[in-house]
Parts: sequence; C-alpha cells; structure tokens
Amino acid sequence: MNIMDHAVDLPVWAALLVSFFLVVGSGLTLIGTIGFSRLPSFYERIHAPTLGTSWGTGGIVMASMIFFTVLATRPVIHEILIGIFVTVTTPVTLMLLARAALHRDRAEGNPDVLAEVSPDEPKRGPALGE
Amino acid sequence: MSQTILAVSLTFAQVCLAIAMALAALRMSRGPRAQDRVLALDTLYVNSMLLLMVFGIRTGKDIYFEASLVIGMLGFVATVALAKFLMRGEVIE
Amino acid sequence: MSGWQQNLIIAPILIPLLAGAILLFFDERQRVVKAMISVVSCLALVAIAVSLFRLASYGPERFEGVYMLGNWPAPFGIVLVVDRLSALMLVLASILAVPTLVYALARWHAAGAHFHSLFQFLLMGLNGAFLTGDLFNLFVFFEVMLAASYGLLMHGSGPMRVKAGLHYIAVNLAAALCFLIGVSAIYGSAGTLNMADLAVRIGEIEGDRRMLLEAGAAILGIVFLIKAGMWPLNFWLPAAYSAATAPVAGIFAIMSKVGIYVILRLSLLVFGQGESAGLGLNVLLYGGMATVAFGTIGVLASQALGRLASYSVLVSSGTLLAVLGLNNGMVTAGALFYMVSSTLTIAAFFLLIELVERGQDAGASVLAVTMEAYGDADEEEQEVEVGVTMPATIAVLGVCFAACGILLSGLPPLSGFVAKFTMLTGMIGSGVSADAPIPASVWWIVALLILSGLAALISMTRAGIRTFWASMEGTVPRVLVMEMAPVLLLIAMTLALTVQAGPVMRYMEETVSGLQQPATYIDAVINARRVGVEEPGGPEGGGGI
Amino acid sequence: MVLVLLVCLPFLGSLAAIMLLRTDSRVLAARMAGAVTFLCLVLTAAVYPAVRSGGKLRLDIEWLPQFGLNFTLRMDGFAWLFAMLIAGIGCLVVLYARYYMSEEDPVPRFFSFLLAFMGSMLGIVLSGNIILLSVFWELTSIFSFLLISYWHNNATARDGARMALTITGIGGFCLLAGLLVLGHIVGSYDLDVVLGAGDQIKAHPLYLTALVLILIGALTKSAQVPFHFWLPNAMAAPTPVSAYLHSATMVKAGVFLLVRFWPALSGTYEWFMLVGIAGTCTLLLGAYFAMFQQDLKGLLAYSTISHLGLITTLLSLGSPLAAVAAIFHMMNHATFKASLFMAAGIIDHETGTRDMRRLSGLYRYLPITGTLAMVASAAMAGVPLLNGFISKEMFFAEAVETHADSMLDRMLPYIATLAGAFSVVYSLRFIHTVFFGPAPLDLPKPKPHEPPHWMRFPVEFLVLACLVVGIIPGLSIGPFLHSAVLSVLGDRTPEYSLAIWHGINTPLIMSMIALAGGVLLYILLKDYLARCDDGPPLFRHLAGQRIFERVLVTVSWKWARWMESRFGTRNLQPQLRLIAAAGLLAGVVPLYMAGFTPAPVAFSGVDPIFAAIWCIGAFCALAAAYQAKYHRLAALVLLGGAGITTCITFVWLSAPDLAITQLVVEIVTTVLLLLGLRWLPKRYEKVDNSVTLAARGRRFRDFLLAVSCGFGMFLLSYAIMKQPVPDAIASYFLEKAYTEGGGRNVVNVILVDFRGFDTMGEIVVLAIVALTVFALLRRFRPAADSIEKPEQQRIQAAYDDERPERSAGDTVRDYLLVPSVIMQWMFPVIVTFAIYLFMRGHDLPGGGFAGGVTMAIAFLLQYLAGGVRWAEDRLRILPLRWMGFGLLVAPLTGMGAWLFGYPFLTSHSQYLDVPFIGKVPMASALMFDLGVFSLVVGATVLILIALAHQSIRTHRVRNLDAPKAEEA
Amino acid sequence: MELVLAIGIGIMTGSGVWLLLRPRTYQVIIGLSLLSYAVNLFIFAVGGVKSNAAPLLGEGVDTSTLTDPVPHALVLTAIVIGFATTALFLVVLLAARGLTGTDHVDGREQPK
Amino acid sequence: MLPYPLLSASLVIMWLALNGFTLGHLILGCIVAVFASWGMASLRPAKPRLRKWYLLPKLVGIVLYDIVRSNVAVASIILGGHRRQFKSGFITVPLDVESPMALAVLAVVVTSTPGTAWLEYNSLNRTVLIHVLDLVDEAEWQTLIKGRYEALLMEIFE
Ligand code: NA
Ligand code: NA
Repeated sequence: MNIMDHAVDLPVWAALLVSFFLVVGSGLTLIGTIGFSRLPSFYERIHAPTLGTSWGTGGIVMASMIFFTVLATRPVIHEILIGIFVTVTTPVTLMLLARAALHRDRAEGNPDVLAEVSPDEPKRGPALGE
Repeated sequence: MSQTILAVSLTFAQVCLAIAMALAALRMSRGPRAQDRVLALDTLYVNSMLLLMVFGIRTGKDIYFEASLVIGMLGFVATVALAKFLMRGEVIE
Repeated sequence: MSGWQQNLIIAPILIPLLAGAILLFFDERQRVVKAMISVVSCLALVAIAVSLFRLASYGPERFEGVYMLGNWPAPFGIVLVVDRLSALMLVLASILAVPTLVYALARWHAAGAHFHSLFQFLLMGLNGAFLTGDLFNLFVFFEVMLAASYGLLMHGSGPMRVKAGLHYIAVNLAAALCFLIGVSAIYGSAGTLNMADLAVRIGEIEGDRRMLLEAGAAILGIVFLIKAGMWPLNFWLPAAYSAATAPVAGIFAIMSKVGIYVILRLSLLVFGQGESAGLGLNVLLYGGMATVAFGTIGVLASQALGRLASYSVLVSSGTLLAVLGLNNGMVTAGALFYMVSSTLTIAAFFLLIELVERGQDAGASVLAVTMEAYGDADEEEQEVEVGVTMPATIAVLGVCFAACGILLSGLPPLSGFVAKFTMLTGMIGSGVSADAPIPASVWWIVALLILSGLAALISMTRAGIRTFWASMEGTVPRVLVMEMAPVLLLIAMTLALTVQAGPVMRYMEETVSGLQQPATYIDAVINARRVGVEEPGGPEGGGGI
Repeated sequence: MVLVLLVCLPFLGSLAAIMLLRTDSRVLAARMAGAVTFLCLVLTAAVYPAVRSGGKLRLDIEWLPQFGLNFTLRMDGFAWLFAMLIAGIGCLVVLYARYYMSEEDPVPRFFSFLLAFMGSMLGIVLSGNIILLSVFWELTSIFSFLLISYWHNNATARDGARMALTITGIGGFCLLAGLLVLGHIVGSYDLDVVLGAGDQIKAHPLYLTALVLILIGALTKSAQVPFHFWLPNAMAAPTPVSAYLHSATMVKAGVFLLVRFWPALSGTYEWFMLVGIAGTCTLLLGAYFAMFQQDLKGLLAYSTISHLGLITTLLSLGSPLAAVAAIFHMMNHATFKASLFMAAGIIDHETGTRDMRRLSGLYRYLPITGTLAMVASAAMAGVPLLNGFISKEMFFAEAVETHADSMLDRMLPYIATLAGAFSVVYSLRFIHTVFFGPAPLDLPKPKPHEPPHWMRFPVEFLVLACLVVGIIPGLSIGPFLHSAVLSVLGDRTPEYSLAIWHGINTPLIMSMIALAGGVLLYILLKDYLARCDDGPPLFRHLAGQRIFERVLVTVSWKWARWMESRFGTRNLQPQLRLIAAAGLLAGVVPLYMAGFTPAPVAFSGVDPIFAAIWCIGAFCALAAAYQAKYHRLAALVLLGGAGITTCITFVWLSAPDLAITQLVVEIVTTVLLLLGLRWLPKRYEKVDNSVTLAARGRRFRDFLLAVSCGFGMFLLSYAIMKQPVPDAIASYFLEKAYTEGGGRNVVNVILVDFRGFDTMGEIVVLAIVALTVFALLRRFRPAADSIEKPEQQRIQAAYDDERPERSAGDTVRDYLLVPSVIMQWMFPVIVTFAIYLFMRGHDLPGGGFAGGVTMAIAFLLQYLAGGVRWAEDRLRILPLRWMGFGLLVAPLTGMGAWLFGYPFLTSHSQYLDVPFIGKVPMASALMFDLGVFSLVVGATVLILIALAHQSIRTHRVRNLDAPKAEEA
Repeated sequence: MELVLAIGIGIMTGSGVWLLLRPRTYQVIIGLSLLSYAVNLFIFAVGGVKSNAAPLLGEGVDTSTLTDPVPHALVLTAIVIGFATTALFLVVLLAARGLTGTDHVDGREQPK
Repeated sequence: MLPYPLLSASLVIMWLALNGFTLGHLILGCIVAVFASWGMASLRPAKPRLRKWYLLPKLVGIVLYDIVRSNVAVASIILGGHRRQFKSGFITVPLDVESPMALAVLAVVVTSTPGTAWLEYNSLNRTVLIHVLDLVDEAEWQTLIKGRYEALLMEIFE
C-alpha cells in the first residue's frame, strides 16, 4: 500500500497505538451494528449503535489525534470536537426516536411496552392498550 | 514497519466500517418499522463519518476532517426531523 | 477591453439583478414604488440594448464586443459576447419587456407576491443566456430564466396554473439534467467550456473523444429542442403558456426563442465547419417540420384563444427549426426576421386575449369561480375593478385581433408576410438560382408554411367571429388604456418592421454572414485583451487592482 | 407620384373614415369617400396620355431590394383601363351606398372598408412587382371579408364572409407560392422582367408548378368552378358591396391576373387545358345555376360566375384575338353587372325582399328602374346594340375559329351557344318575373316606389355606358381598349374591329340560336321556376357550400382534434418518457453512427472498500426506487443512504468541498421533504394492487427504458473517464489560483473568482426559488384530507385530554423538554461553525454556500426544537433582508472593480500585514462570498420556514372553518 | 475506480429514471433527487477521478498531480441549483395536491 | 456583552481548535464567540446556574469509565447473543433534578452509556422511563442513576 507513504516517519509505538485505537473503534462500531441488525426488538436495537457513537467514535478520534499529532509534531486536537458533538447529539436522536416508538407501541396497544406512569400508580402500569 | 502495521489496521478498520454500513443499509431497507429505518440512517451517518476519519488517516491529510465534522455536528438534524415526524406527524409545529 | 462602452455589455444582466434585489426591500403594499423601479429598469434595458445594437452593427472592427468577467482571459474565465445576433435578441427581449410590464401594472402584478422581482430576474436570465459565451454559464442563466419563469407561470396561483406549472417544472428539471450531462460530456472530451475555444478545439479532437463530444452535444441539443418546443418534446408548452397570466405569457413568447437562439449560435459556431459539421441538421429539419405540423393541428383544434396562441408558439418554433435545418444563409436571415416578427405577434396576441376574453361571460365567470374557490381571501389583495367602458373599445380590440390574425397567418401588410416572404424567397423564390433544383424537403417546408398560415387564418377567423360577433353582443369589456397601449405598441412595431423591412433585413443578413464566419467571433473572444495586462501571463501578484 | 397617390389616397381616406367614430356622421363619410374615389378617377383619367399606345408609367420605391421586393408601381394601358373601371364604378357605388345604407348602420366603417378595398384593388392593377401584387391581392381578400360580413349580426353574412376569406385566402397563399416559383425561374419579381421572360418560364421544369399555383389563385378569386361557391354566399353583403366586388373588382382580380400573366404563361397545352376546362365548366354551370336561383342577387352572382367563365375560356384559347375579347368583355360585364346589382339593390331596398317567388309586376311601381334593368339585362343576355353583344360575338367567333386539337376545342362552339341560351333564360327571367305579371302580394314593404334620383343615377349612368359602347364601340371604348390590348399583347396585337355588324357569319347564327333557344327554354321552364326551390335540379343537393363547410369542419376541427390528442398528450408521464428516450437516443446514436467501441472493462485498481460502499449506495438507490410508492419515509431514508454514498465518493475522489456541500444540502433536503410529506395523502399498499395487463405493459416499458438509460449513463461515464484527460483549462486554474486568485482552495477560487459569475447566477436561482415558494405558499390550501392535524397529534391530544392531571400539550412538551435543551445549545456552536466554513473557504474546503446552509440549519434546528411560535418569538430572521443584502453585495462587489477601471468581478486579493496578527487574506472575493452566504441563509430559511408556517396557518384556517361547519 | 463509479452512476440513473416515469408526485421528486445525484457524480467524473489529490494548493504541491477542479466547481453550482429546484418542485407538488386533491402528476387519477 | 462566558470561552477554544492557534485567530475567535453567544442569548434559554462547575471533570471521568465498562458489557451481549440469555426491560426512575440543563446532561450520560436508553421524561411526576438492555435488578439500576449521576449533577447545578 504505497498510499501510506506519508506514514514513513511515524514511530512504531505511535503506529501501534493508532492501530490499537483504530481496531478498537472500528471493532466496537461493527459489533454495535451487528447488534443493531440482530437484536430482536427495537428497544434492544436502540442500544447497539451507541457502541459506535461512544467508544467506536472515541477510538477512531483517538487514533486520528495521535496519528496527526505525531506526524505534525504539534497537538492536533480538532478531532475531539467530533467526539463531543457525537456524544451530545446522539442522545437527542435516540430519545426522540425511542419516544416515537413508544408512542406508536402504546397507540397500537403493544403489551410489551410500559405505559406512561400516572401519579396514582407510580410504578409499573398496564400497557396502554385501549 | 509502521507503514505495515498501519496498513493492516487501517484496512481492518475500513472493512469493519464498510460491513457496519452494509448492515445498517440492510436494516434501513428491511425496517420493519420506520423508527428502525431512521435509526439505521443515523447509524449509517455515524459509520460514514468514522470511515471518512479513517480515510483521513490513510491519506495523511486533514482536509477531509470537515466532512466528518459536518456529519458529527449536523447529521443529527435530519434524524431529529425524521423522529419528530414519526412522533408528531409534523416536523415543525 | 476598455471604456464605458465595454461595461454596457454586462449592464443588461446587472440592471435587472440589482432592480430585482432592491425590490426585495419593499413591502408588497408599496406597489407604486415597486412598479416604478421595475419600469425604470426595463426602460434602461431598452436604452442599453439599443446602444449595444448600434455598437454591434458597427461590426467587430469598430466595437470589441467581448467582456471578460473578472478580467480573466477567454478560455478560462467567463466571457460575454455581443455580436449582431445577441444584440438583436437583447433588443427583442427588452422591447418585449416594456409593454408586458406596463400591461401587468394594470392588474396582474398585484395577483401574487414578488411579481416584479421575478420579472426582473427573468429578464436577467434571458439577457444572460443571450450574452454568455460559455456553456456552463449558459446553463446557469437558463436556470435563472427558468426559475423565474416557474414563479411567473404560477403567478396568481389557481389549479390550472399550478398543474401546468408542475408539468412545466418536471419537464424542465429533466431537461436541466440533460443539460448538465451534455455540458460535462463536452467538457470531459474537449476540456473546455468556452464556446469559441470549443470551436477551435473541435477541429483537433480525434477518434473516440470526438464521438463522445458529439454524443454530449446531441444530449445538449435535446435540451434546446425541448426549450424551443420541438415535437414530440413540446406537449408541456401549450398547457404552460395558456395557463399563465397574460403579461407572463407575453414575455414567455421570447423564451422558446432562447432555445432557437442557442441552436443557431452553437450550430454555426461550433458545428458550422469541420468534421462534425452539420451535426443534427436533419433533426432540426424534420423535427421542425413535425413541429409545424403539430402546431398547425393544434391551432386548428384549439377552441380557447390561449391554447391557440400557445400552438402558434409551436408553429413559430417549428418553422424556425425547420428553416434553420436547411442551413441556408438567406433563409436564415429571413428566419431571424420571422423570429422577431412572430415573437412580437405572439406577445401581442397573448396580451390581447385576456382583454378580449374579459368581455366573454363564460371566461369571466370561470375566473370568478376559481378566484372564489381557491383564492386566499384573507391574504389576497382585493380584486380591483379596472378599466372603463370606452365606446371604441370593441373597435380597437377588433382591429388588434384582426392584426394578430393577419400576422399569425402571414398575410400582408404586416411583418408576418414579409417574414414568410423572405424565407420563401430563399427557399423557392428568386433567391435560388433558376438552375438549382429544389429538394423535396424544401417543398415540404413550403407546403407546411402555407398550410400553417392557412390554419391560423381559419382558426383566427373562427375565433374572431365567435368572440367579436357571436358572443360579445352587448357586453363591452372593461379595458384600461394601460392595457390597450401595450398591444397597440407591439402591433405598431410589427408595422414598423414591415415598413423598415429593407434595413432590418440588411441587419439580419449581416448577422447571418457574421455567424457563418465563426473565425471572427473566435478571434474576438480568444484574442480579447485583458485590462492592465500587457502580455498574456499577467502581472506580478495577480490580477489585482 | 400620381401612382402613389392613386394607391394611397383610398387608404388614407379609409383611415380618415374610421376615425369618424360617431355613427351619425353618415353623410360626411359618404362625401369624403365620394371625394376620394372621384379624385382617384380624375387622377387616373389625367394620366391617360402617358399610357396611350403602349406607354408606361413606372415608379420604384425600395422596400426590400435585396429580396427583390420593391414598392414598384406601374401603369400601362391595361392597368389604366382597369383603374378607370375601379375608380369609376367605385364612385358610382359610393354614391349609391350613400342612399342605400340605413340610418342604423355604422356607415363610416362601411366607407372605410370600401375605400381600403378600392385601394387594394388599385394596388393589384398598379403593382409592378409580382410580390407587391400578391400583397394587394391578399388585402382585397381581407377587406372583402370585412365588407361581406359588414352586417355581422347576421349569421349568413358571417359564414359567407368566412367562406370567401377562406377560399380566396387559400388561393392567395397558392398565388404567392406560384409567384415565388415564377421569381425563381426568372430570377426577379419585377413584373416587366417576368413578362419579358415568357419563353424561359414555359421551358422551365417548374413551369407547371408555377402555373397550377397561380391558376389556383386566379380561379379562386374569380370564383371559377370548382371554387365558385363562395360567391353566391357572399351575397349576404350589402348590395353596394356586391355591386362593387362582384362586377368590377374582387372577382375581376382573378381574370385580371390571367390577362396580366397571359404573355408569360399562356400558349401552352397545359394552360389551354387547365384554364379551358375551368372556364368552360364555369361558363356552363354558372349559367345553368343562375337559371334556377330564386334570389335576385343569387341569380346575378351565378351569372357573374358564368361570365367570368366566359372570360377565362377566352383567355385559355391563347389567341391574341381571344385576349382582346376577354379584356373587352371584362369591361362590358363590369358595366352591366354593376348596374344590375344596383337595380336589384333598389328592388330589395324598396320591397324588402329579393325572392323572385314573391316579386312580381313591379314595373308599375318602378318604371324607370325597370327600364334600366331591362336594358342591362339585355346587355347581359347579349342582345344586339348593347355592349354585351359585341364581346359575346367575339367570343363565339373565337370559339369557332381557334383550334388546339382536343375534345374540349371541338365542343367549345356548342358549349358557348348553350351557355348563351342559358344567359338569355336567366336574363329574361330576371326581367319577366320581377317587373311583369300581377301586382305583388304581401311584400315586406308594401308600397314600393322609385328611389331618390341620386340613388338611381349610377344605374342610369352605367346603362347609358352599355348603350354607348354597344352602339358606337369604336368611338367610345375603342382607343382605350386598344391601348390596353397593346400593353398586354405588345407586338402580338392582332387586327380587330369593334363593329356591330360583321355580316351574317357563324357567330351571328350562334347568337340567334342562343337567343331563340333561350326564349324557348324560358317559356318551357317558366312555371317550374315560379315554384321550385332555390337551386338547380340535379345539383340542388350538391351544394358546394355545404360540402365545403363539412370538409372544413371535418378537417380543421374533427380531424385536428383527433390528431391533437393522438400526436400530443396532456399527461406528464409520456412527456418524461419521451425526454428520457430522446436523451438516450441522443447519447447513443452519435456513438453508434461513428462506430464507437467502448474501452474494455478493467477491474484492476478497484478499491474494494470503495466498491463495497458503492454496493451500499446502489442498494439504497434501488431500494428507494422500489419503496417510493408505498413507503415514502423508507424511500426518503434510503435516499439519504444514496446521498451519503455520493458524499463519501466525493471525499474519496478528492473533492472535500463537494462532500461538505452535499452533506449540508442533504440534511436540508431531508427536512424539506419531510415538511412536504405532511401534506401528501396517506397511501396504503393494499388499496390498489389490481394491476391490469396494460399497466403491467407500461411498467415493463418504463422498466426497460430506465434500465437502458442507466446502462447508457454507465457506458458514457465509463467511456469519458477512460479517455485520457484532455488538455483542459484546469491547469490554468491550478497554476493561477494562488498567484492571481489569492486562494489555495482552487475550487473556491473558481467559484468566487474565475467563474464567480456562475455563482452569482446560481444565487439568483436560489433567490428566485425562495420567492416563488413564498409566493406560492401564500396561496396554499391543503387538500381536504390533510387539513386535519396528523393522527399522532390527535391521539396524543386525546390522551392528554383524557387524564385529569394532564393539560393539553403536555406530551409534546415532555417529548421535547430534554432534546430541545441540547438543540438550543447547539445553536451558537453551529453558528460558529458556519462562520468558520465561510471564512476558510478561500483556502480550504468550505465557502459561502456551505457556510450559509449551515447557518440556515442552525436556525432550522431552533424551529425543530421549539416550533414556529417559540422560534419566531426569539429569532427575527427577516429572510428577505438577508436575500436582498446578499443579492446586492455580490454584484456591488463585482462592480467595485469598475472604480479602478477593471471589468466586473475583477477580484482584488492581497494579504494585509496586520501587526501582531500576521498576514490576513483580504480578497474582495471574500466580500462576494459574503453575498453568497447571506443570500443562501435567507433563501434557505425562507423556503423552510414558509413551508413550516403552513402547519400553523392551516390551524387558523381550520379554526375559521369550524364555526361555518357548525352553522351548516 | 472508474468502473465502480460508472456502475454506480448507471444504477442511480436507472432508479431515478424509473421513478421519474411513475405517476405519483412523490415518486417523481425522489426520482429527480436520485437523478441529480447521478448527474452530479457524472459531472464530477468527467474530469477524471483521482484519489487523494484534492485541488488544494500548499507548499510544494505539484499542481499537475491534482484533480481537475473545474468539474468540482460545476458540481457545486449544480448541487445548489438542484437543491433549489427540488424545493420548488416540492412546493409546487404540494400546491397542486392541495388544489386538485390528488397526488397524481396529472392532477387527476388516471383510469386504469 | 458576554451573556454566557463559559459558552463564549468554549466557542473560542473550538475556533482555535478548528483554525489552529494564532493571535489573529484568537481575536477573530473572540469576535465570533461574542457574536454567537448573542445569538444564544436571543433564544432566552433557561439559564443554568453552575454552582460547582469544578466537579464537571469528575463527572466526565466517571462517565467515561462507565462507558468503557458498558461498551464491553454490551459488546459481549451482542457477540454472545445466542449463548447468553439476557432480559431487557423498562425501568422508571423518579428524579429530583429539575433544571432542564441538568436533565439534559443526565440524558446524555444515560444514553451515551451503552445498555441504557433514556426514553421519556414525565415532568408531571418527575420520573424518567429508561430502557435497560440487560436488566437483572431494577433497583440496582435506579440507585446507579440516582446515586452515581443525579447526585453529582445536583451538586453541580443549583
Ligand atoms: Na387533561
Ligand atoms: Na445508551
């Protein structure tokens, strides 16, 4: 792979570190997506992609930061912004989506779903099935 | 040496992410429900973003960084709109 | 390039752009201010177009009609080129704009939001398309023009307009995609976007690349044929043109001519000579003939005047296409005359139709019903009762209608006749040597021209009798002088064209002979000198000021 | 000069008359018209010396000289004679019309049309250029249309006028074509040149073409069989019009033309046959039809047809003597026919009817008119001592003497005699039925009396002329006729004599037979004619008019409508199909014709990851296409998948700018489509899956087309990518971007500098679209089934309603409570990022557009988080201001270069050395880009927000509608 | 790379054309979007495709190794215009649907 | 001038991270940050009162650690999906925090941690519905969230 010519000057330790993070990041992401495609219910599937958005992203961000910092011999930290934004924005998506699913399940009277908790019945209520 | 190590790990990473994207795309078309598809799209976005970052490492250029940042920062807007549409049947009320 | 004259070249684009932008700062209720800005802009455009026309008629020796935007030399930057043809189109567009705008001021400009801005942007698009010497820039101006036309077409809303608009937009979006494919295929095989540069390079391109170039050019050609309304790519046109409000349809009269203009420009500049010469001429010839036939059928089959007028647009386009397909200088000169004449005619006719139909109960009540059912009562400006009943209204309308009929059918004494005569003279008349055999296709065109004229005659008498004599009994439409004057002005222009046929035709002939010598155009573009740059290469530090 | 005056005076008079808007200016209009016609007559008479014995007057005014069309006027003896006729009879008709037209008629209009018609007619005879001739020719058609339809509230008048115009219009177009061919043969349109080139014309292969076309013109105008039927229908015109058009002018134009081109075209077998057959048929049929008319004017009309047939027949013979006879008969016919029409008009005027079945014994009321009519009729019948006799004798003589060996020639004497007999019958009938017999019963106007003297005067004058010419032809018409003949025949002018008495010869015998036979026939037919229906036996049902109208309606309406629907469509899908097919063909045909062989497919150098991503992209595209009908949201999401593939491709293949732009646009587009999706109808898969075979066929065709287009694009793009990159303009940009454009990001420098003009256009497109969207949405009305709130909202609202502890809107509030906090805090972050993208554009990926859209997304996000009211309570965006600012800044920046003498958009780039900070790029292009940024923000926000506003607008509409529903 | 991209362009075009010919306005707009992806990629491709050669100038960059920036600029313009026209088409189809009551492209349901 | 100093500072840092550190960019970044925080101010969000902002790093540390742990846990669940049975379920957690900002942070924390998903917050009775992928003991999760995160958040905010 001559495309990696620019990495000639990279010390081996850095290469190893970068590779580690890369493998961890991409591996976690893959696992997450596998989970996403294999888990049986939506509420379970919703957990899977967070592997990618948490340490999946984190790993690759780390790899990138280390790689460019070592290569450019100056701190390159802008990738961290990606990490921050992904972390902050993913919950928004997930919350909204999960809540939408919840609404639909309740509207359809799906018995597996927890109904909204009313003050008089503080814990687990029956499914909103009417 | 570092080249080889990196080449291997980068290839591994790209393959993993590509598979991940493929799985997400499958889920996108399979559903079964709209929220699965939307979540799949979001996942596809994130995976693409990671793929682009890996691509950046592979080319040694940080000019591709903005594309990743755009996905990271703005990608959720489309998903939010989709989710809101599912929940409320209307994006902006 | 230097001097204020040079900056005139870009003015036809900048003036409507700035006018359109300034108009955005005024509220819809400040109608008078908006109208004034718009009118001033249009009048300025006329003045500039006429000056450019005069300058262009001096020929390239005395007026360097190339404008290098951003001071970048020709094949690299975008250039605007004024030659006789583009100057002619500019004049035509601007003199069409004034009457249609004035007409719109009577009532239509208040029928929806942002009429004036859209109108100005349409003019900008038209002028840009006429001026540009760059293929991609042509695309951009096409889009400007089209986008504005979408808005104007649906100006006033209502189911007919919106439905027609939907089809019109869908077709034009498909066409725009073809445009992009064509332009980029040309760029991919020739490596340039500049028309003059392309004309130079096309001679040097060999083998596969030439084939790809031709394929790209052919795809591009489809776009202009769609725009020009060639059968069978023209079914959108009658619906769109007849649904538009009168002033909009009036200015649309020139839009189908943009396609013709580009075909004329490119076919003679790029495909005028060399190995790819005459690419697609047969398509023009037979397609044009089919278009005339279809248009003629449509003219006959139309009951509504709007559709009749729209099909007349097709007849006009088809005639031009077929005639251009003959690739005969004298005929082409006649075709240019015909283009001017038929554009003015059709515009006048579209404007007139609304006034005439205003007197008809059926049409009026339909309008009222749609207004009631679909108008947004709470946001809609009150429909103002305009016009007064003048005693001579019917007479003047009748005279105008007759004039339109005469013009459309090519009867003397108006310019429609001169136009047909000049084309026919070049095809079968004294313009052809007595020994030269006349090919069958020419006879077909002649037959079609005559038949289309006849069809117009039959339809117009039918319609005229129906509207003026059979159903307008007793009801006199309310018409404003402001609405009548534009129609009269347009018809007067056709009369002027007839009287001044000699000088006008001389200009047309010079235009065509200029087009037939692409070298002049190419030289002008390629060798145009940058400001403040001695030699090609540029000064130290960039084209700075 | 006189010529110009002759042609222009009537038109000026016409204009002046039309200006007399007040309809009560009847006398004034008539006086003016009279003055004009009289002046024309005097002028014509005055120039006689110049045209005597072969002289010519000529005037050339350049009109379209390079095309051989000039305003050439030319008067020779023949033209003079005709001009005299036109002006003279015109004068009389004006005088007559002054009394004929009623008080209610808008008389100025009448005189205006009449004068214009006269001018056109004079133009025909005076044209020295054959194209100019056709100009005036068409003008006569137009003005005759207006004259015939003068009483336009009468349906017959309208139909008659339309038919006249259609027929003569067709003829006019053919004539023009024929004249053009003539010009092609001769090389000039000048009449003198054409007349001088007779041999050349007759020898040319296109002679027959030209001849046929010109003949169609002439024969239609002269109402020759089979184009004759328009003339009787034109009788709905006021009688002065008939008198003028159908005696001296309109119909004479056709035979005038035949005479005019006689030297150039006649004398061939084709000429003889074509003109001869038409002429003899017309002669005979016209006369036959005339016998059986019940309408006075109808009788006269058919007799006109017949007499024109006579003239045509004469001209067909090709002998100079026959031509002399033809010219002579033209004059004679004009005089007696004009007088007869006027007499018929007087009868109509006085009795209120023209039906011969109702008229009878009028002599006792109208003795003078009756006498005059009798003399004129006698002239028409060819009774000796009247002018009609002389020219008819000449005709009989020529019919006998000329020999062009053919059936037609051998039959001609018999036909001539028979037609002569017929003419006696109808002339006799005219007189006998109307003036003799018992007094009329139940006339519409019961007390007919002689008209005012000046109304009768024209008849008197013309009858006098008939007599004078009939008795002393040599002294009266002789010299004028001679100069006319001389100018037509030139050195072929034969010896002829206009004597009344040539001894007892064959023609005289024929005349006698015709007279006697005619009288006999009339006696036989008298009783039948008094009762029969209008129209001739045998042909009564073969009414040319009806056939014509039926054909016209069938061809010009039924067929046209059928063909319009057959060869056109009003549906969108076929149109798009055609465009796709046309595009495909345009791409494929040139390649196929040139024998293009695509480069062999090479699998080498394929990046497997890239390939894998494209598998995903292609999958998404296909799935989107599959799902778009029923699973709209799925299609939208899959479209996003295809979009992200595109975006990755841009990154992979070195276009980071494109990737960023594509991404932000992608996001906005998704939101946009979602905003729209709310207003589309619900679509369920189960509803309509009963697919017919035809639908399957259509689908299969579309599928094939889609596959072909896809394959075509694959081939085209592969071929182009495989071509060695041509020596493109790109290298220039790469080299100059930094040194001259002042930026490192070449793409951005192209966008804002090298090709900044494109960008300016592009932002205008965006602005236009935003304005259009805004304008369109102001009138937006959702469909009935979309007005209601979405189902989800209704369920959630109901849920809130049900629980006592909850209040309306709790669900949505809780739903957005936490996310909206994060979305709000993202606002400044995204704004900062937008500014970042904008600022760095010139050197690195980014730019005004990407920055602008990002900014718009920041705003959009707030709308998503809090809804329209919440957001607009806090952010007053005023998109139109942003747009206007952007649209002004961009061009004004470009115009700034003018101040320094540089062309529009010349950029100024420099690095400013600011202390402590270092070099700051100060390209004017940045200013331009600011315009782009501002516009993009404004336009994008305007589009999105205008759409979002529909939700709250419809709530309002719903609220407005609710009380109405209750009332109902 | 060329092959993959060309196949991708072909498939997107095919899908787009298929949708363009469908009777529902929503299908048409999705088709137009797909087609504009395809066309944008086509424009982009005609300049020749190269990986890792973005037309960004830096110290010591050999300009001859960079990709052709012109198609990039053209695509950018095309993206913007495509976005604009998609937006417009959407609004028009909504307006048409509102006025005609159907989402058929012809404003009325076709007989089967 | 500076309605949100912490935000402004963060934006300046972001600007510098994006553009690299130069004096020019510091100045420009400050201008942009001021501009952006004015934008924020116009939204009039509920203004968070950061009491003990220095505890934030502690929270970040805890969360990062938890995320690592749960990454492993969830990954093992997914990979061993067939062999290991797991039971997912909903839990309702009553909350004491009220500040939307604190709630948002909590939501981010819960959701970012694989294995737990924040579904819906009920402002009426201040409970949150959380979905847990591997739900063994409901109470354990409740104490984790309340004790480990909410307490800290209560300290930081208000
Ligand atoms: Na409640
Ligand atoms: Na989580």
